[in-house]
Amino acid sequence: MDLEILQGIISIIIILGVAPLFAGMVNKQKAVLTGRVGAPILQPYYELQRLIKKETINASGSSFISRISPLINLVTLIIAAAMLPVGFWKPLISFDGDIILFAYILGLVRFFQILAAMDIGSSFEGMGAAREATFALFAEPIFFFTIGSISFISGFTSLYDIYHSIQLTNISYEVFIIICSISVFMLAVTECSRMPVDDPNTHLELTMIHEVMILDNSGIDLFLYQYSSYVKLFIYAILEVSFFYPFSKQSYLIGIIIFITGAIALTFLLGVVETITSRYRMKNIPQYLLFATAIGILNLLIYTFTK
Amino acid sequence: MENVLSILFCLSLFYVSVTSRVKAYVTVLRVQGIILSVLLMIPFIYKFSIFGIILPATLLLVKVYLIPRYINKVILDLDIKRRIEPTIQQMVFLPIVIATMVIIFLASSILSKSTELDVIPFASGFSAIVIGIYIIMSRKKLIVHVCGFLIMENGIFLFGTAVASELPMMIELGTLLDIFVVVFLMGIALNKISSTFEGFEVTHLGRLKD
Amino acid sequence: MFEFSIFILLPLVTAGFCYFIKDLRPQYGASIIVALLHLGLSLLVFLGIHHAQLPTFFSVDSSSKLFLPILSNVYFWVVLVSYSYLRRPITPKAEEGKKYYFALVNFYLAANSAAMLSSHFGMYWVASEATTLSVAPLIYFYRSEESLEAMWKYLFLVSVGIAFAFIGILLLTLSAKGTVLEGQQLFFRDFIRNATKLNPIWLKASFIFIFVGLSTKIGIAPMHSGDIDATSNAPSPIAALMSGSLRLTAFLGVMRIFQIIHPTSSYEFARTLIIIGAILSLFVAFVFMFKVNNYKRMLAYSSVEHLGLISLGLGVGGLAFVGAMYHAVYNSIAKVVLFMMAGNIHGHYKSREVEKVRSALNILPKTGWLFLIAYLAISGIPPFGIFFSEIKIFEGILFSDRPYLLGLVMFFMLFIFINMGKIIFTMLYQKSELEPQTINEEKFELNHLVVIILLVMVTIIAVSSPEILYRNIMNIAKDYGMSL
Amino acid sequence: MKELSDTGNVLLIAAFAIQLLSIVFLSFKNERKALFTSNITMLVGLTLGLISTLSSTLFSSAEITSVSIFSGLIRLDGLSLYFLFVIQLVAIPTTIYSISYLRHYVEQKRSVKSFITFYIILLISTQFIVIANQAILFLVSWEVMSISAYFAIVYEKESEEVQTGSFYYFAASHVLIFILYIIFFLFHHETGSWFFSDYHLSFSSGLMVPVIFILSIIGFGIKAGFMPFHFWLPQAHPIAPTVLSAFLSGVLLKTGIYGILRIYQFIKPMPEWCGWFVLVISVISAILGVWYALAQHDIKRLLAYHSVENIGIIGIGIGIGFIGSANNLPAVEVLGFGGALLHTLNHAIFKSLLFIGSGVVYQNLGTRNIELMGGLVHPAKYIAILFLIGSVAISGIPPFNGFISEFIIYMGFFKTANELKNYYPILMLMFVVGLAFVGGLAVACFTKVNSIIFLGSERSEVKHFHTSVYDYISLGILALLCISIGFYPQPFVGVVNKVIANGFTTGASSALVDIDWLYFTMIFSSIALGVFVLYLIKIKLEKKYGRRNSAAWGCGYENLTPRMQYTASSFADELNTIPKAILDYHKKVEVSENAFPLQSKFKSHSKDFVDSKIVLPAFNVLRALVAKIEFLSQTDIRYYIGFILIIIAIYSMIAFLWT
Repeated sequence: MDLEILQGIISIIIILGVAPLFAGMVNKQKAVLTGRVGAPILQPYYELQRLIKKETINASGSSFISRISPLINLVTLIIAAAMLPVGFWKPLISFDGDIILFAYILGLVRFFQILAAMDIGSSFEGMGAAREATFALFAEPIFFFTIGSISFISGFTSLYDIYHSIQLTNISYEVFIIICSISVFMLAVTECSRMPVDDPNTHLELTMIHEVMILDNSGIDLFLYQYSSYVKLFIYAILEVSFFYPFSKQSYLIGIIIFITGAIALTFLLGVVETITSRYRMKNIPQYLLFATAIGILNLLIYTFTK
Repeated sequence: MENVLSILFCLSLFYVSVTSRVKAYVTVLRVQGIILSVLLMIPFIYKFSIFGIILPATLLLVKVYLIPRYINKVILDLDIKRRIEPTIQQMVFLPIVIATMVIIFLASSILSKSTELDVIPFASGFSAIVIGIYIIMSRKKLIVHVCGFLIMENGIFLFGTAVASELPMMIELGTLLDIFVVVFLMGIALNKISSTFEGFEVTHLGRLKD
Repeated sequence: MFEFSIFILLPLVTAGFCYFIKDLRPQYGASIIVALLHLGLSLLVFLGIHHAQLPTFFSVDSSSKLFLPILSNVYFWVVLVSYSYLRRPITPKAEEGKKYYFALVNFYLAANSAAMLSSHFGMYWVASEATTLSVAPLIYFYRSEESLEAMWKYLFLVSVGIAFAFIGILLLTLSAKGTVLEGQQLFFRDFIRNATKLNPIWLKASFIFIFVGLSTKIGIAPMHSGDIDATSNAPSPIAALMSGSLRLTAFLGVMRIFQIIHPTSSYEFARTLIIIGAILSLFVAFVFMFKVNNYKRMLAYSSVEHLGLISLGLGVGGLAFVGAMYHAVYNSIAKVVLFMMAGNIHGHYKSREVEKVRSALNILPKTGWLFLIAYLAISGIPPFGIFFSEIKIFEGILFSDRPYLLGLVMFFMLFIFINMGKIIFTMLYQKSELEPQTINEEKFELNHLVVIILLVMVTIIAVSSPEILYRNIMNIAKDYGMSL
Repeated sequence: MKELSDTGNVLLIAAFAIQLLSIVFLSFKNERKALFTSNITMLVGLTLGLISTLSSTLFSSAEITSVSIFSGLIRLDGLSLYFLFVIQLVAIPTTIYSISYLRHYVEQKRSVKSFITFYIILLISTQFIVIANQAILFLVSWEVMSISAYFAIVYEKESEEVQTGSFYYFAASHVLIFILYIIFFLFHHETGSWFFSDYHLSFSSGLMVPVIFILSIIGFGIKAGFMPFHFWLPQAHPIAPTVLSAFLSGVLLKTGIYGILRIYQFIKPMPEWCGWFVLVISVISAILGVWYALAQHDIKRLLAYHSVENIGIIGIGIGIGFIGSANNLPAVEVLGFGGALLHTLNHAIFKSLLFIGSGVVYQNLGTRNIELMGGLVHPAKYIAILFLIGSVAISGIPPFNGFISEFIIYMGFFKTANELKNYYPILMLMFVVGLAFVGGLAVACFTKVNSIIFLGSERSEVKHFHTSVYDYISLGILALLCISIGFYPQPFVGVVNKVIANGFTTGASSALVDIDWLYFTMIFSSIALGVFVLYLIKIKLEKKYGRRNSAAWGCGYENLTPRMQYTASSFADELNTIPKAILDYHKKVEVSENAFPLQSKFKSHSKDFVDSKIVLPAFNVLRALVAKIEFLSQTDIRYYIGFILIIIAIYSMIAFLWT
C-alpha cells in the first residue's frame, strides 16, 4: 500500500479516536478554570459508551429523516476529516478544489441536521433549526475569507496545498496568517456551538441552538450526534493547528510537537474563552459573525495592498 | 370687376359675423351665391358660349336657390329659434374677424410678390374659409354650423377663381353636386337630431367619448 | 371602357338597382356578383395579366394596382357576410334602413374605385367626397342616438377636411403658375414629371392642406376624432370597410401629393410633417388605449395606430416604405377580421361597453378565439403578415436618418399592445356576475369561415411572400423614388 | 460545415413530424383518450428527437461538426445540440407528468385540449429556437414560443390571479421581442445577412457591438429572469398549470441563456467590462433571488424565485467565461462556460423535479401555501424522498448534480484569480463569498420547504394522497439524472467540454476534464456506502437495545398539536428581517397581553421590490400622466374643427420657418 494512503487512513483513525478526548480536555480545562474538579478527561468516551447501550426513542411524528440524519452526519464528517492534514500528513482525499468540497460537505451535514430537527414537529427543534440555518449562513463567508483567501493568494485549491504554501518569510504575510487563524478560531466557535455563540451546557431549551436540535434524540441516534459533534470540534481544531505548518518544514519532529502542543493549547484557549465570556443574545450573533467576516476582509485588503 | 365683387363678398362676411339672426345666414348665403355666379359669368361678357354657361347656371341654381331654400325649409320644419346664441360676444368676434382678415390680406400681398396672383379675390376667399370655421367654432346651433360650412365652401370657390379656374367642368359639377348632397344629408341628419335629442345644439352631441 | 364599366359603372348601376328593388335577396345576389367581378378584374390587373384601358381622368398606376385589390378583397368579404349580418334582429326603428344598405355599399364601391383609379386631382376629390357621402348614411344604420351623433360628426368633420384638401388642390395649381403646367389639367402624371419646376412655397402650402384635410379621413391625429366615432358606431361590416379600405383611399391622396413633392426641395419638409402626423397618431392611440372602455372604439384607435404606422413608413421612406405597403395589405385584412368578430360579440351582448362583455371565450368560443387570434395578428405576432411588415418598417426606421423614432414607436406600440391585450383579455376571460344558466353552443356561421379564410390568407401571403406582390411594391417604391 | 447525414436528417424531421402529429390526436371526442394519445405521441416524438440528438456527435468521441439543413435555415452546432438535448431531456418527464396532471382537469369536466395544443406548440417552437440559423426564423419561433406559452399559462383563465400573472408574462415578452428586433436589425445592417452563420462582429468596430451586447443582456435577460428584469417571473410561473411551470422554469428560461451565449459567439472576443457587467447582475440575481424565495409561502412562487437564483449562478459562469475570453485565457473560459452550461442542464433537471413534486402536492391539497401543508412524508414517502433529492441538488450540496456545476464555477473563480493575479484574487474572492452565501441561503430555503411541507405533522387533513404511476416515472427519471450527474459527472462534463470546444474558446484547454472527477465518484459512493453500512449497524444495535416511538418533548406539556409546530414564516423570519427594505418584507405580530394569553398571531409577506417599487409605480405614473391629457378627448365637434385650423397654422409656421 502506498505510504500516503496509509498515512491518510491513519489520520482518519486518529481523528475518530482522539476527537472525544479533545472534547474531554476542553471540558476539563473549563472546569479547572472555573474552580471545579470537573469530569475526567475521558468522560466523553464513557458518555458514548453509555449512549450506545440505551434504548432508542423516536418522536412519534418523526420520519425516516430523523433516523438517517445521524448516519449522514457522521459519515459526512468523517469524509470531511479525510481532507485534513492531520499532523501535516497528506490526507486521504486531496485534489484540486477540495476546499470547496470541504465547505459544501459540511453544508450537507447541516442540511440534514436541520431537516432532522424539523422532522420532530416541535417548536423547540424548529427554533433551533431556524437559528442554525441563519447563523450557518453568516459563518460561511468567514471560511472563505480565511482559508479561501489564503487559497486565492497562493493559487492552490486543495486544503493540503493551501496549508503547505504558508511560509514564514515575509512579515506582512505572517501577520496575515495570524489574523486568519484568529478568524478561523471564531469560525470554529460558531460551527461547534461553543460560547459565546451557543452554550452546550445550558438547560433552557429556548436559548440553545445545537443542543435543542437533538433534544428528542436518544440512544444510538444521540450517540451518533454526540460523536459527530466531537469529530466536528476536532476537525476545526485541525484547521486551526495546521497553521503551524511552516514549522514542520525544517524538521518534522519539531513540527509534530508544535502540532500537538498547539492542539492542547487550543483546548486551553477554548476553555478560557468559555470561562470569560457569556453567551451573546441571539440577536447579536449575526453581528459577531459579521465582525469575524469583516476581520477577514480587512485582513485580505491590508495584505493585498501592502505587498 | 372681380375685385369689387370680392369686396362685396367680404362685406357679407362682416355682416355674417355680427348678425344674431339665423335667417340672416341664409340671406348671406344667397348673396354670396349670386356674387360667385356673377363672377363666373364675367368671361362670358366677352365671349359667349352656351356650353360654358352651364356651370354658372348650375351654381346659381344650387347655391342661390336649392341650398338656401332647403335650409329655410329645415329651419321652418324644425322650428328653430331665430336667435343664435354665440359662445363669443359679437363685439369680441368682430375684431377677431377683422384682425384675421387683415393678417390674411397682408400675407397674401406678401405671397403675391413671388407668384403672380389676384390678391383681393384670393384673400377674400381665404378669409371666408377661415371665418366659416370661426363661425362653426363659436356658434352652438347646428344649423349655423351648416351655414358656416357653406360660407367656407363659397370662400373656396372664390379662392378657386382667384387661383385658377382651370378645373374641367365635369369636375366642377361634381364638386357642386357633392356639396349639395352633403348639405342634403346634413339636413336629414338635423331632422333626425331634432327628433332624437330635442334640440339642435352642439352641446347635445356629447355621448361619444372615452 | 370594359374595365371602367366593371370597376365603376357596374357598381353604380347596381346601386341604382338595389335602390329600387325592395327585397334584400336579389340585392345581395347582385352585389355579390359585382363584388366578385370587381375582385376578379382587380386581381387580373394586379397580376399583370390584364392591362386596363381607362377613359380620361382615370388610369392604373403602380400604387392603384396595389390598392385596388385591397379594396375589392375587403369589399368582397364584407359583402359576403353582409346578408347574414342584415338578418340579425335589430331595433324596429332601424329595420327600414336595411333596404338602402346594398345600394349604399355599391355606391361606396363605385366611388372608392373611382378615387383609387383617378389620375386627376379633381376627380380624386370628387370621388373621395362621394365615398364620405356613401358611408355617412351607413354609419347611421342602427338609428340610435350614438350613431346619429357619429354620423353627424363624421360627415361634418370630413366634409370640412375634404374642403381643405380642395384648397390644397387649388394651391397646387397655383404652384404650377409660370411653369409648363400653367393652364394644364391637374393630372398626377404631368405634375410628377414636372415636379421640380413647381413653386416650392405653394407646393408646401398645397401639401399642408391636402395632408391635413385628408387626415380627417385617414384618421391621422389630431384629426382622428370623427373617424373614431364613425368606425366605432357603424355596423361592423361598414367599420371593416372603413378601416380596411376607406382610410387607404384617403391615404392614397396623401401618397400622390407626396409623390409629386418627392423630387423637389420641399421633400424634407413634407416628410417631417408626415412623420409628425404619424407619431401623433401613434401617441393618440397610445393615450386612448389607456382609457378606452368601448371595444369598437379600441379597434378604431388601433386603426389610427396602424394608419399612423403606414404613414410613418411613407415619411421615413426606404425599407420602411416597402414595409408600409405590405402593412397596408395585411392591416386591411386583419382589420376586417377584427371588426367582424367584434360584430359577433356586439350581436350577442348588445353592447359595445367592455364592462358588459364578460367571459366571451366561454359563451362565444368560436368568436372569442378568432377575436383573440385576430388581436394577435394585428399586434404583429407571427406567423401573421403584420409581423413581417412591422419588422420591415422597424428596420427601415432604425436605419433611416431618424433612428430615434424607433424608440418612440416601440414605446407607443408596446403600451398599445399591452392595453389592448388587457381590454381583450378582460372581455374574454373575466367571469360575469350573471353567468347565463344555459350556454347555447355557438353556431358556426359564415362569418367564422370568412374570418378563418382571411386569417389563413394573411398568413399565407406573408409566409410565401409572392413574387408578384414584391415586384408591385418595388414598382411603387421605384415610382416614389425611394432608395433601397 | 457539412450536411447532416441521411439518417440523422430523417430522424430529426421525423421527430418534429411526430410531435406535430400529436396535435391531430386531439380531435378525439373523448378527452381522456385525446389526452393520452396525444401525449404519448408527443413522447415518441421527443424520444426520437432525443435519440437523434444523442446519436449526433455530441455524445460520441468525435469532434462536434456543425451541420446545416434546409438550405441553412436550420443549423446544428454544439450549442444547438446541447440545448436541444436539454429541452428534450426535460420535456419527456414533464410530458409524462402531464398525463396524470391533466387528468384532474378532465375529471372536473374541463377541456384540456386547448392546453395540450399550446403545450405542444410550445415544445416544438422552443426546439426550433435553438436550431434556427436565421434571424427571422428565430424571431418567429421565439414569438410563437412566447405566445403559446402565454396561452398555456392562462389556462385557468377564470381566476383573477391567473389573469394578472399571465399578463405580466405577456407584457414582458413583448418588451423582449422588441429588443430582439433591434438586435437582429443591427446584425442585419452590419453584415447584410439574416443568417447566423454570417454574423461575426468585433467590438473594435465602434459603438454598434457594445449596443448589441447591452441589448442582448437586457433582452435575453428578461427571458432568463436576471434581476431586475425578473419581475414577471414570480408572477407568471406560480399561476401556470404545474406541468407548464416545470417546463417554463426548467427549460424556457434557458432560451434566454441560449440567446446570450449565441450572441457571444457572434461578437466574441469581448472586452472585460462585459464580463464584469454580467457577473455583477448575476450575483445580485442569485443573492436576491434566493432571499426573495426564502420570504415566500407560495411553493411555486418560491420555486420561481429560485429560478432567478439559479439563472444568476449560470450568469456567474457566463461572466467568468467572458472575462476569460477577454483575457484570452482558454482555461478560464472553459471553466466559466462549462459551469454555466452544466448548470443549465442541472437546473433544468432539478427545477422541473421540484415543480412536478410541488404539483403532486398541490393536486392533493388544493393549495400552494406551504403554511397549510405538513407531515406529507407519512402519506407520500416516495414523493418526499424524490423531492428531497431535488432540494439537495438545487441547494448545490453534494452528492447531487447541483454541486458539480457550482464546483466548476468555483474553480473558474480560482483559475481567474490565479491566472490574472494583481487585484483579481480579492475581487474573485468577493464573488466566491457571494456564491457561498447563495448556497447558504438556498440551504435555509430548502430546509424550510422540505420540513414545512413534508416533515412534522399534518397541518391540514389529507385523507388519501393520490399519486399515479406517471408521477413516479417522471420524478424518477429526473431524480435519477440528478443522482447520476452527481455521482458520475465525467460523461456530462465531457459533453459540455466538447460543446465549448465547438465555437466558444479561442484556444484549447483541458481545464474542465482535468478536474479529478473520479474523486467525486469515489467520495460520494463512499458516503452512500458508509451511510448504508452504518444503517445496518444501527438497525442491529436497535434490535439489541430496543427502539420505540414516543411523544416529543413539550416542556412538560403533553398535547402537542400540529399548529404548535414551527411555521415557515417564523423559520425564515430572522433571515428575512435583515434585508427588510429590499424584500419589502412586512410582518404582523399580534400578541395578546392578557395575563392568560389566548391567541397570538404572526404573519409575514414580501412583495417584489422591482414590481412594487419600479414597474407598477412607473406604470401608474404613466397612466396618471396619460389621464392628464384631457384636451384630446373632447366630445364637441367645434374642437375637432379647431384642431384642423390649429394644425394648419402650426404646419404653416413650420413651413414658414423651414430653411
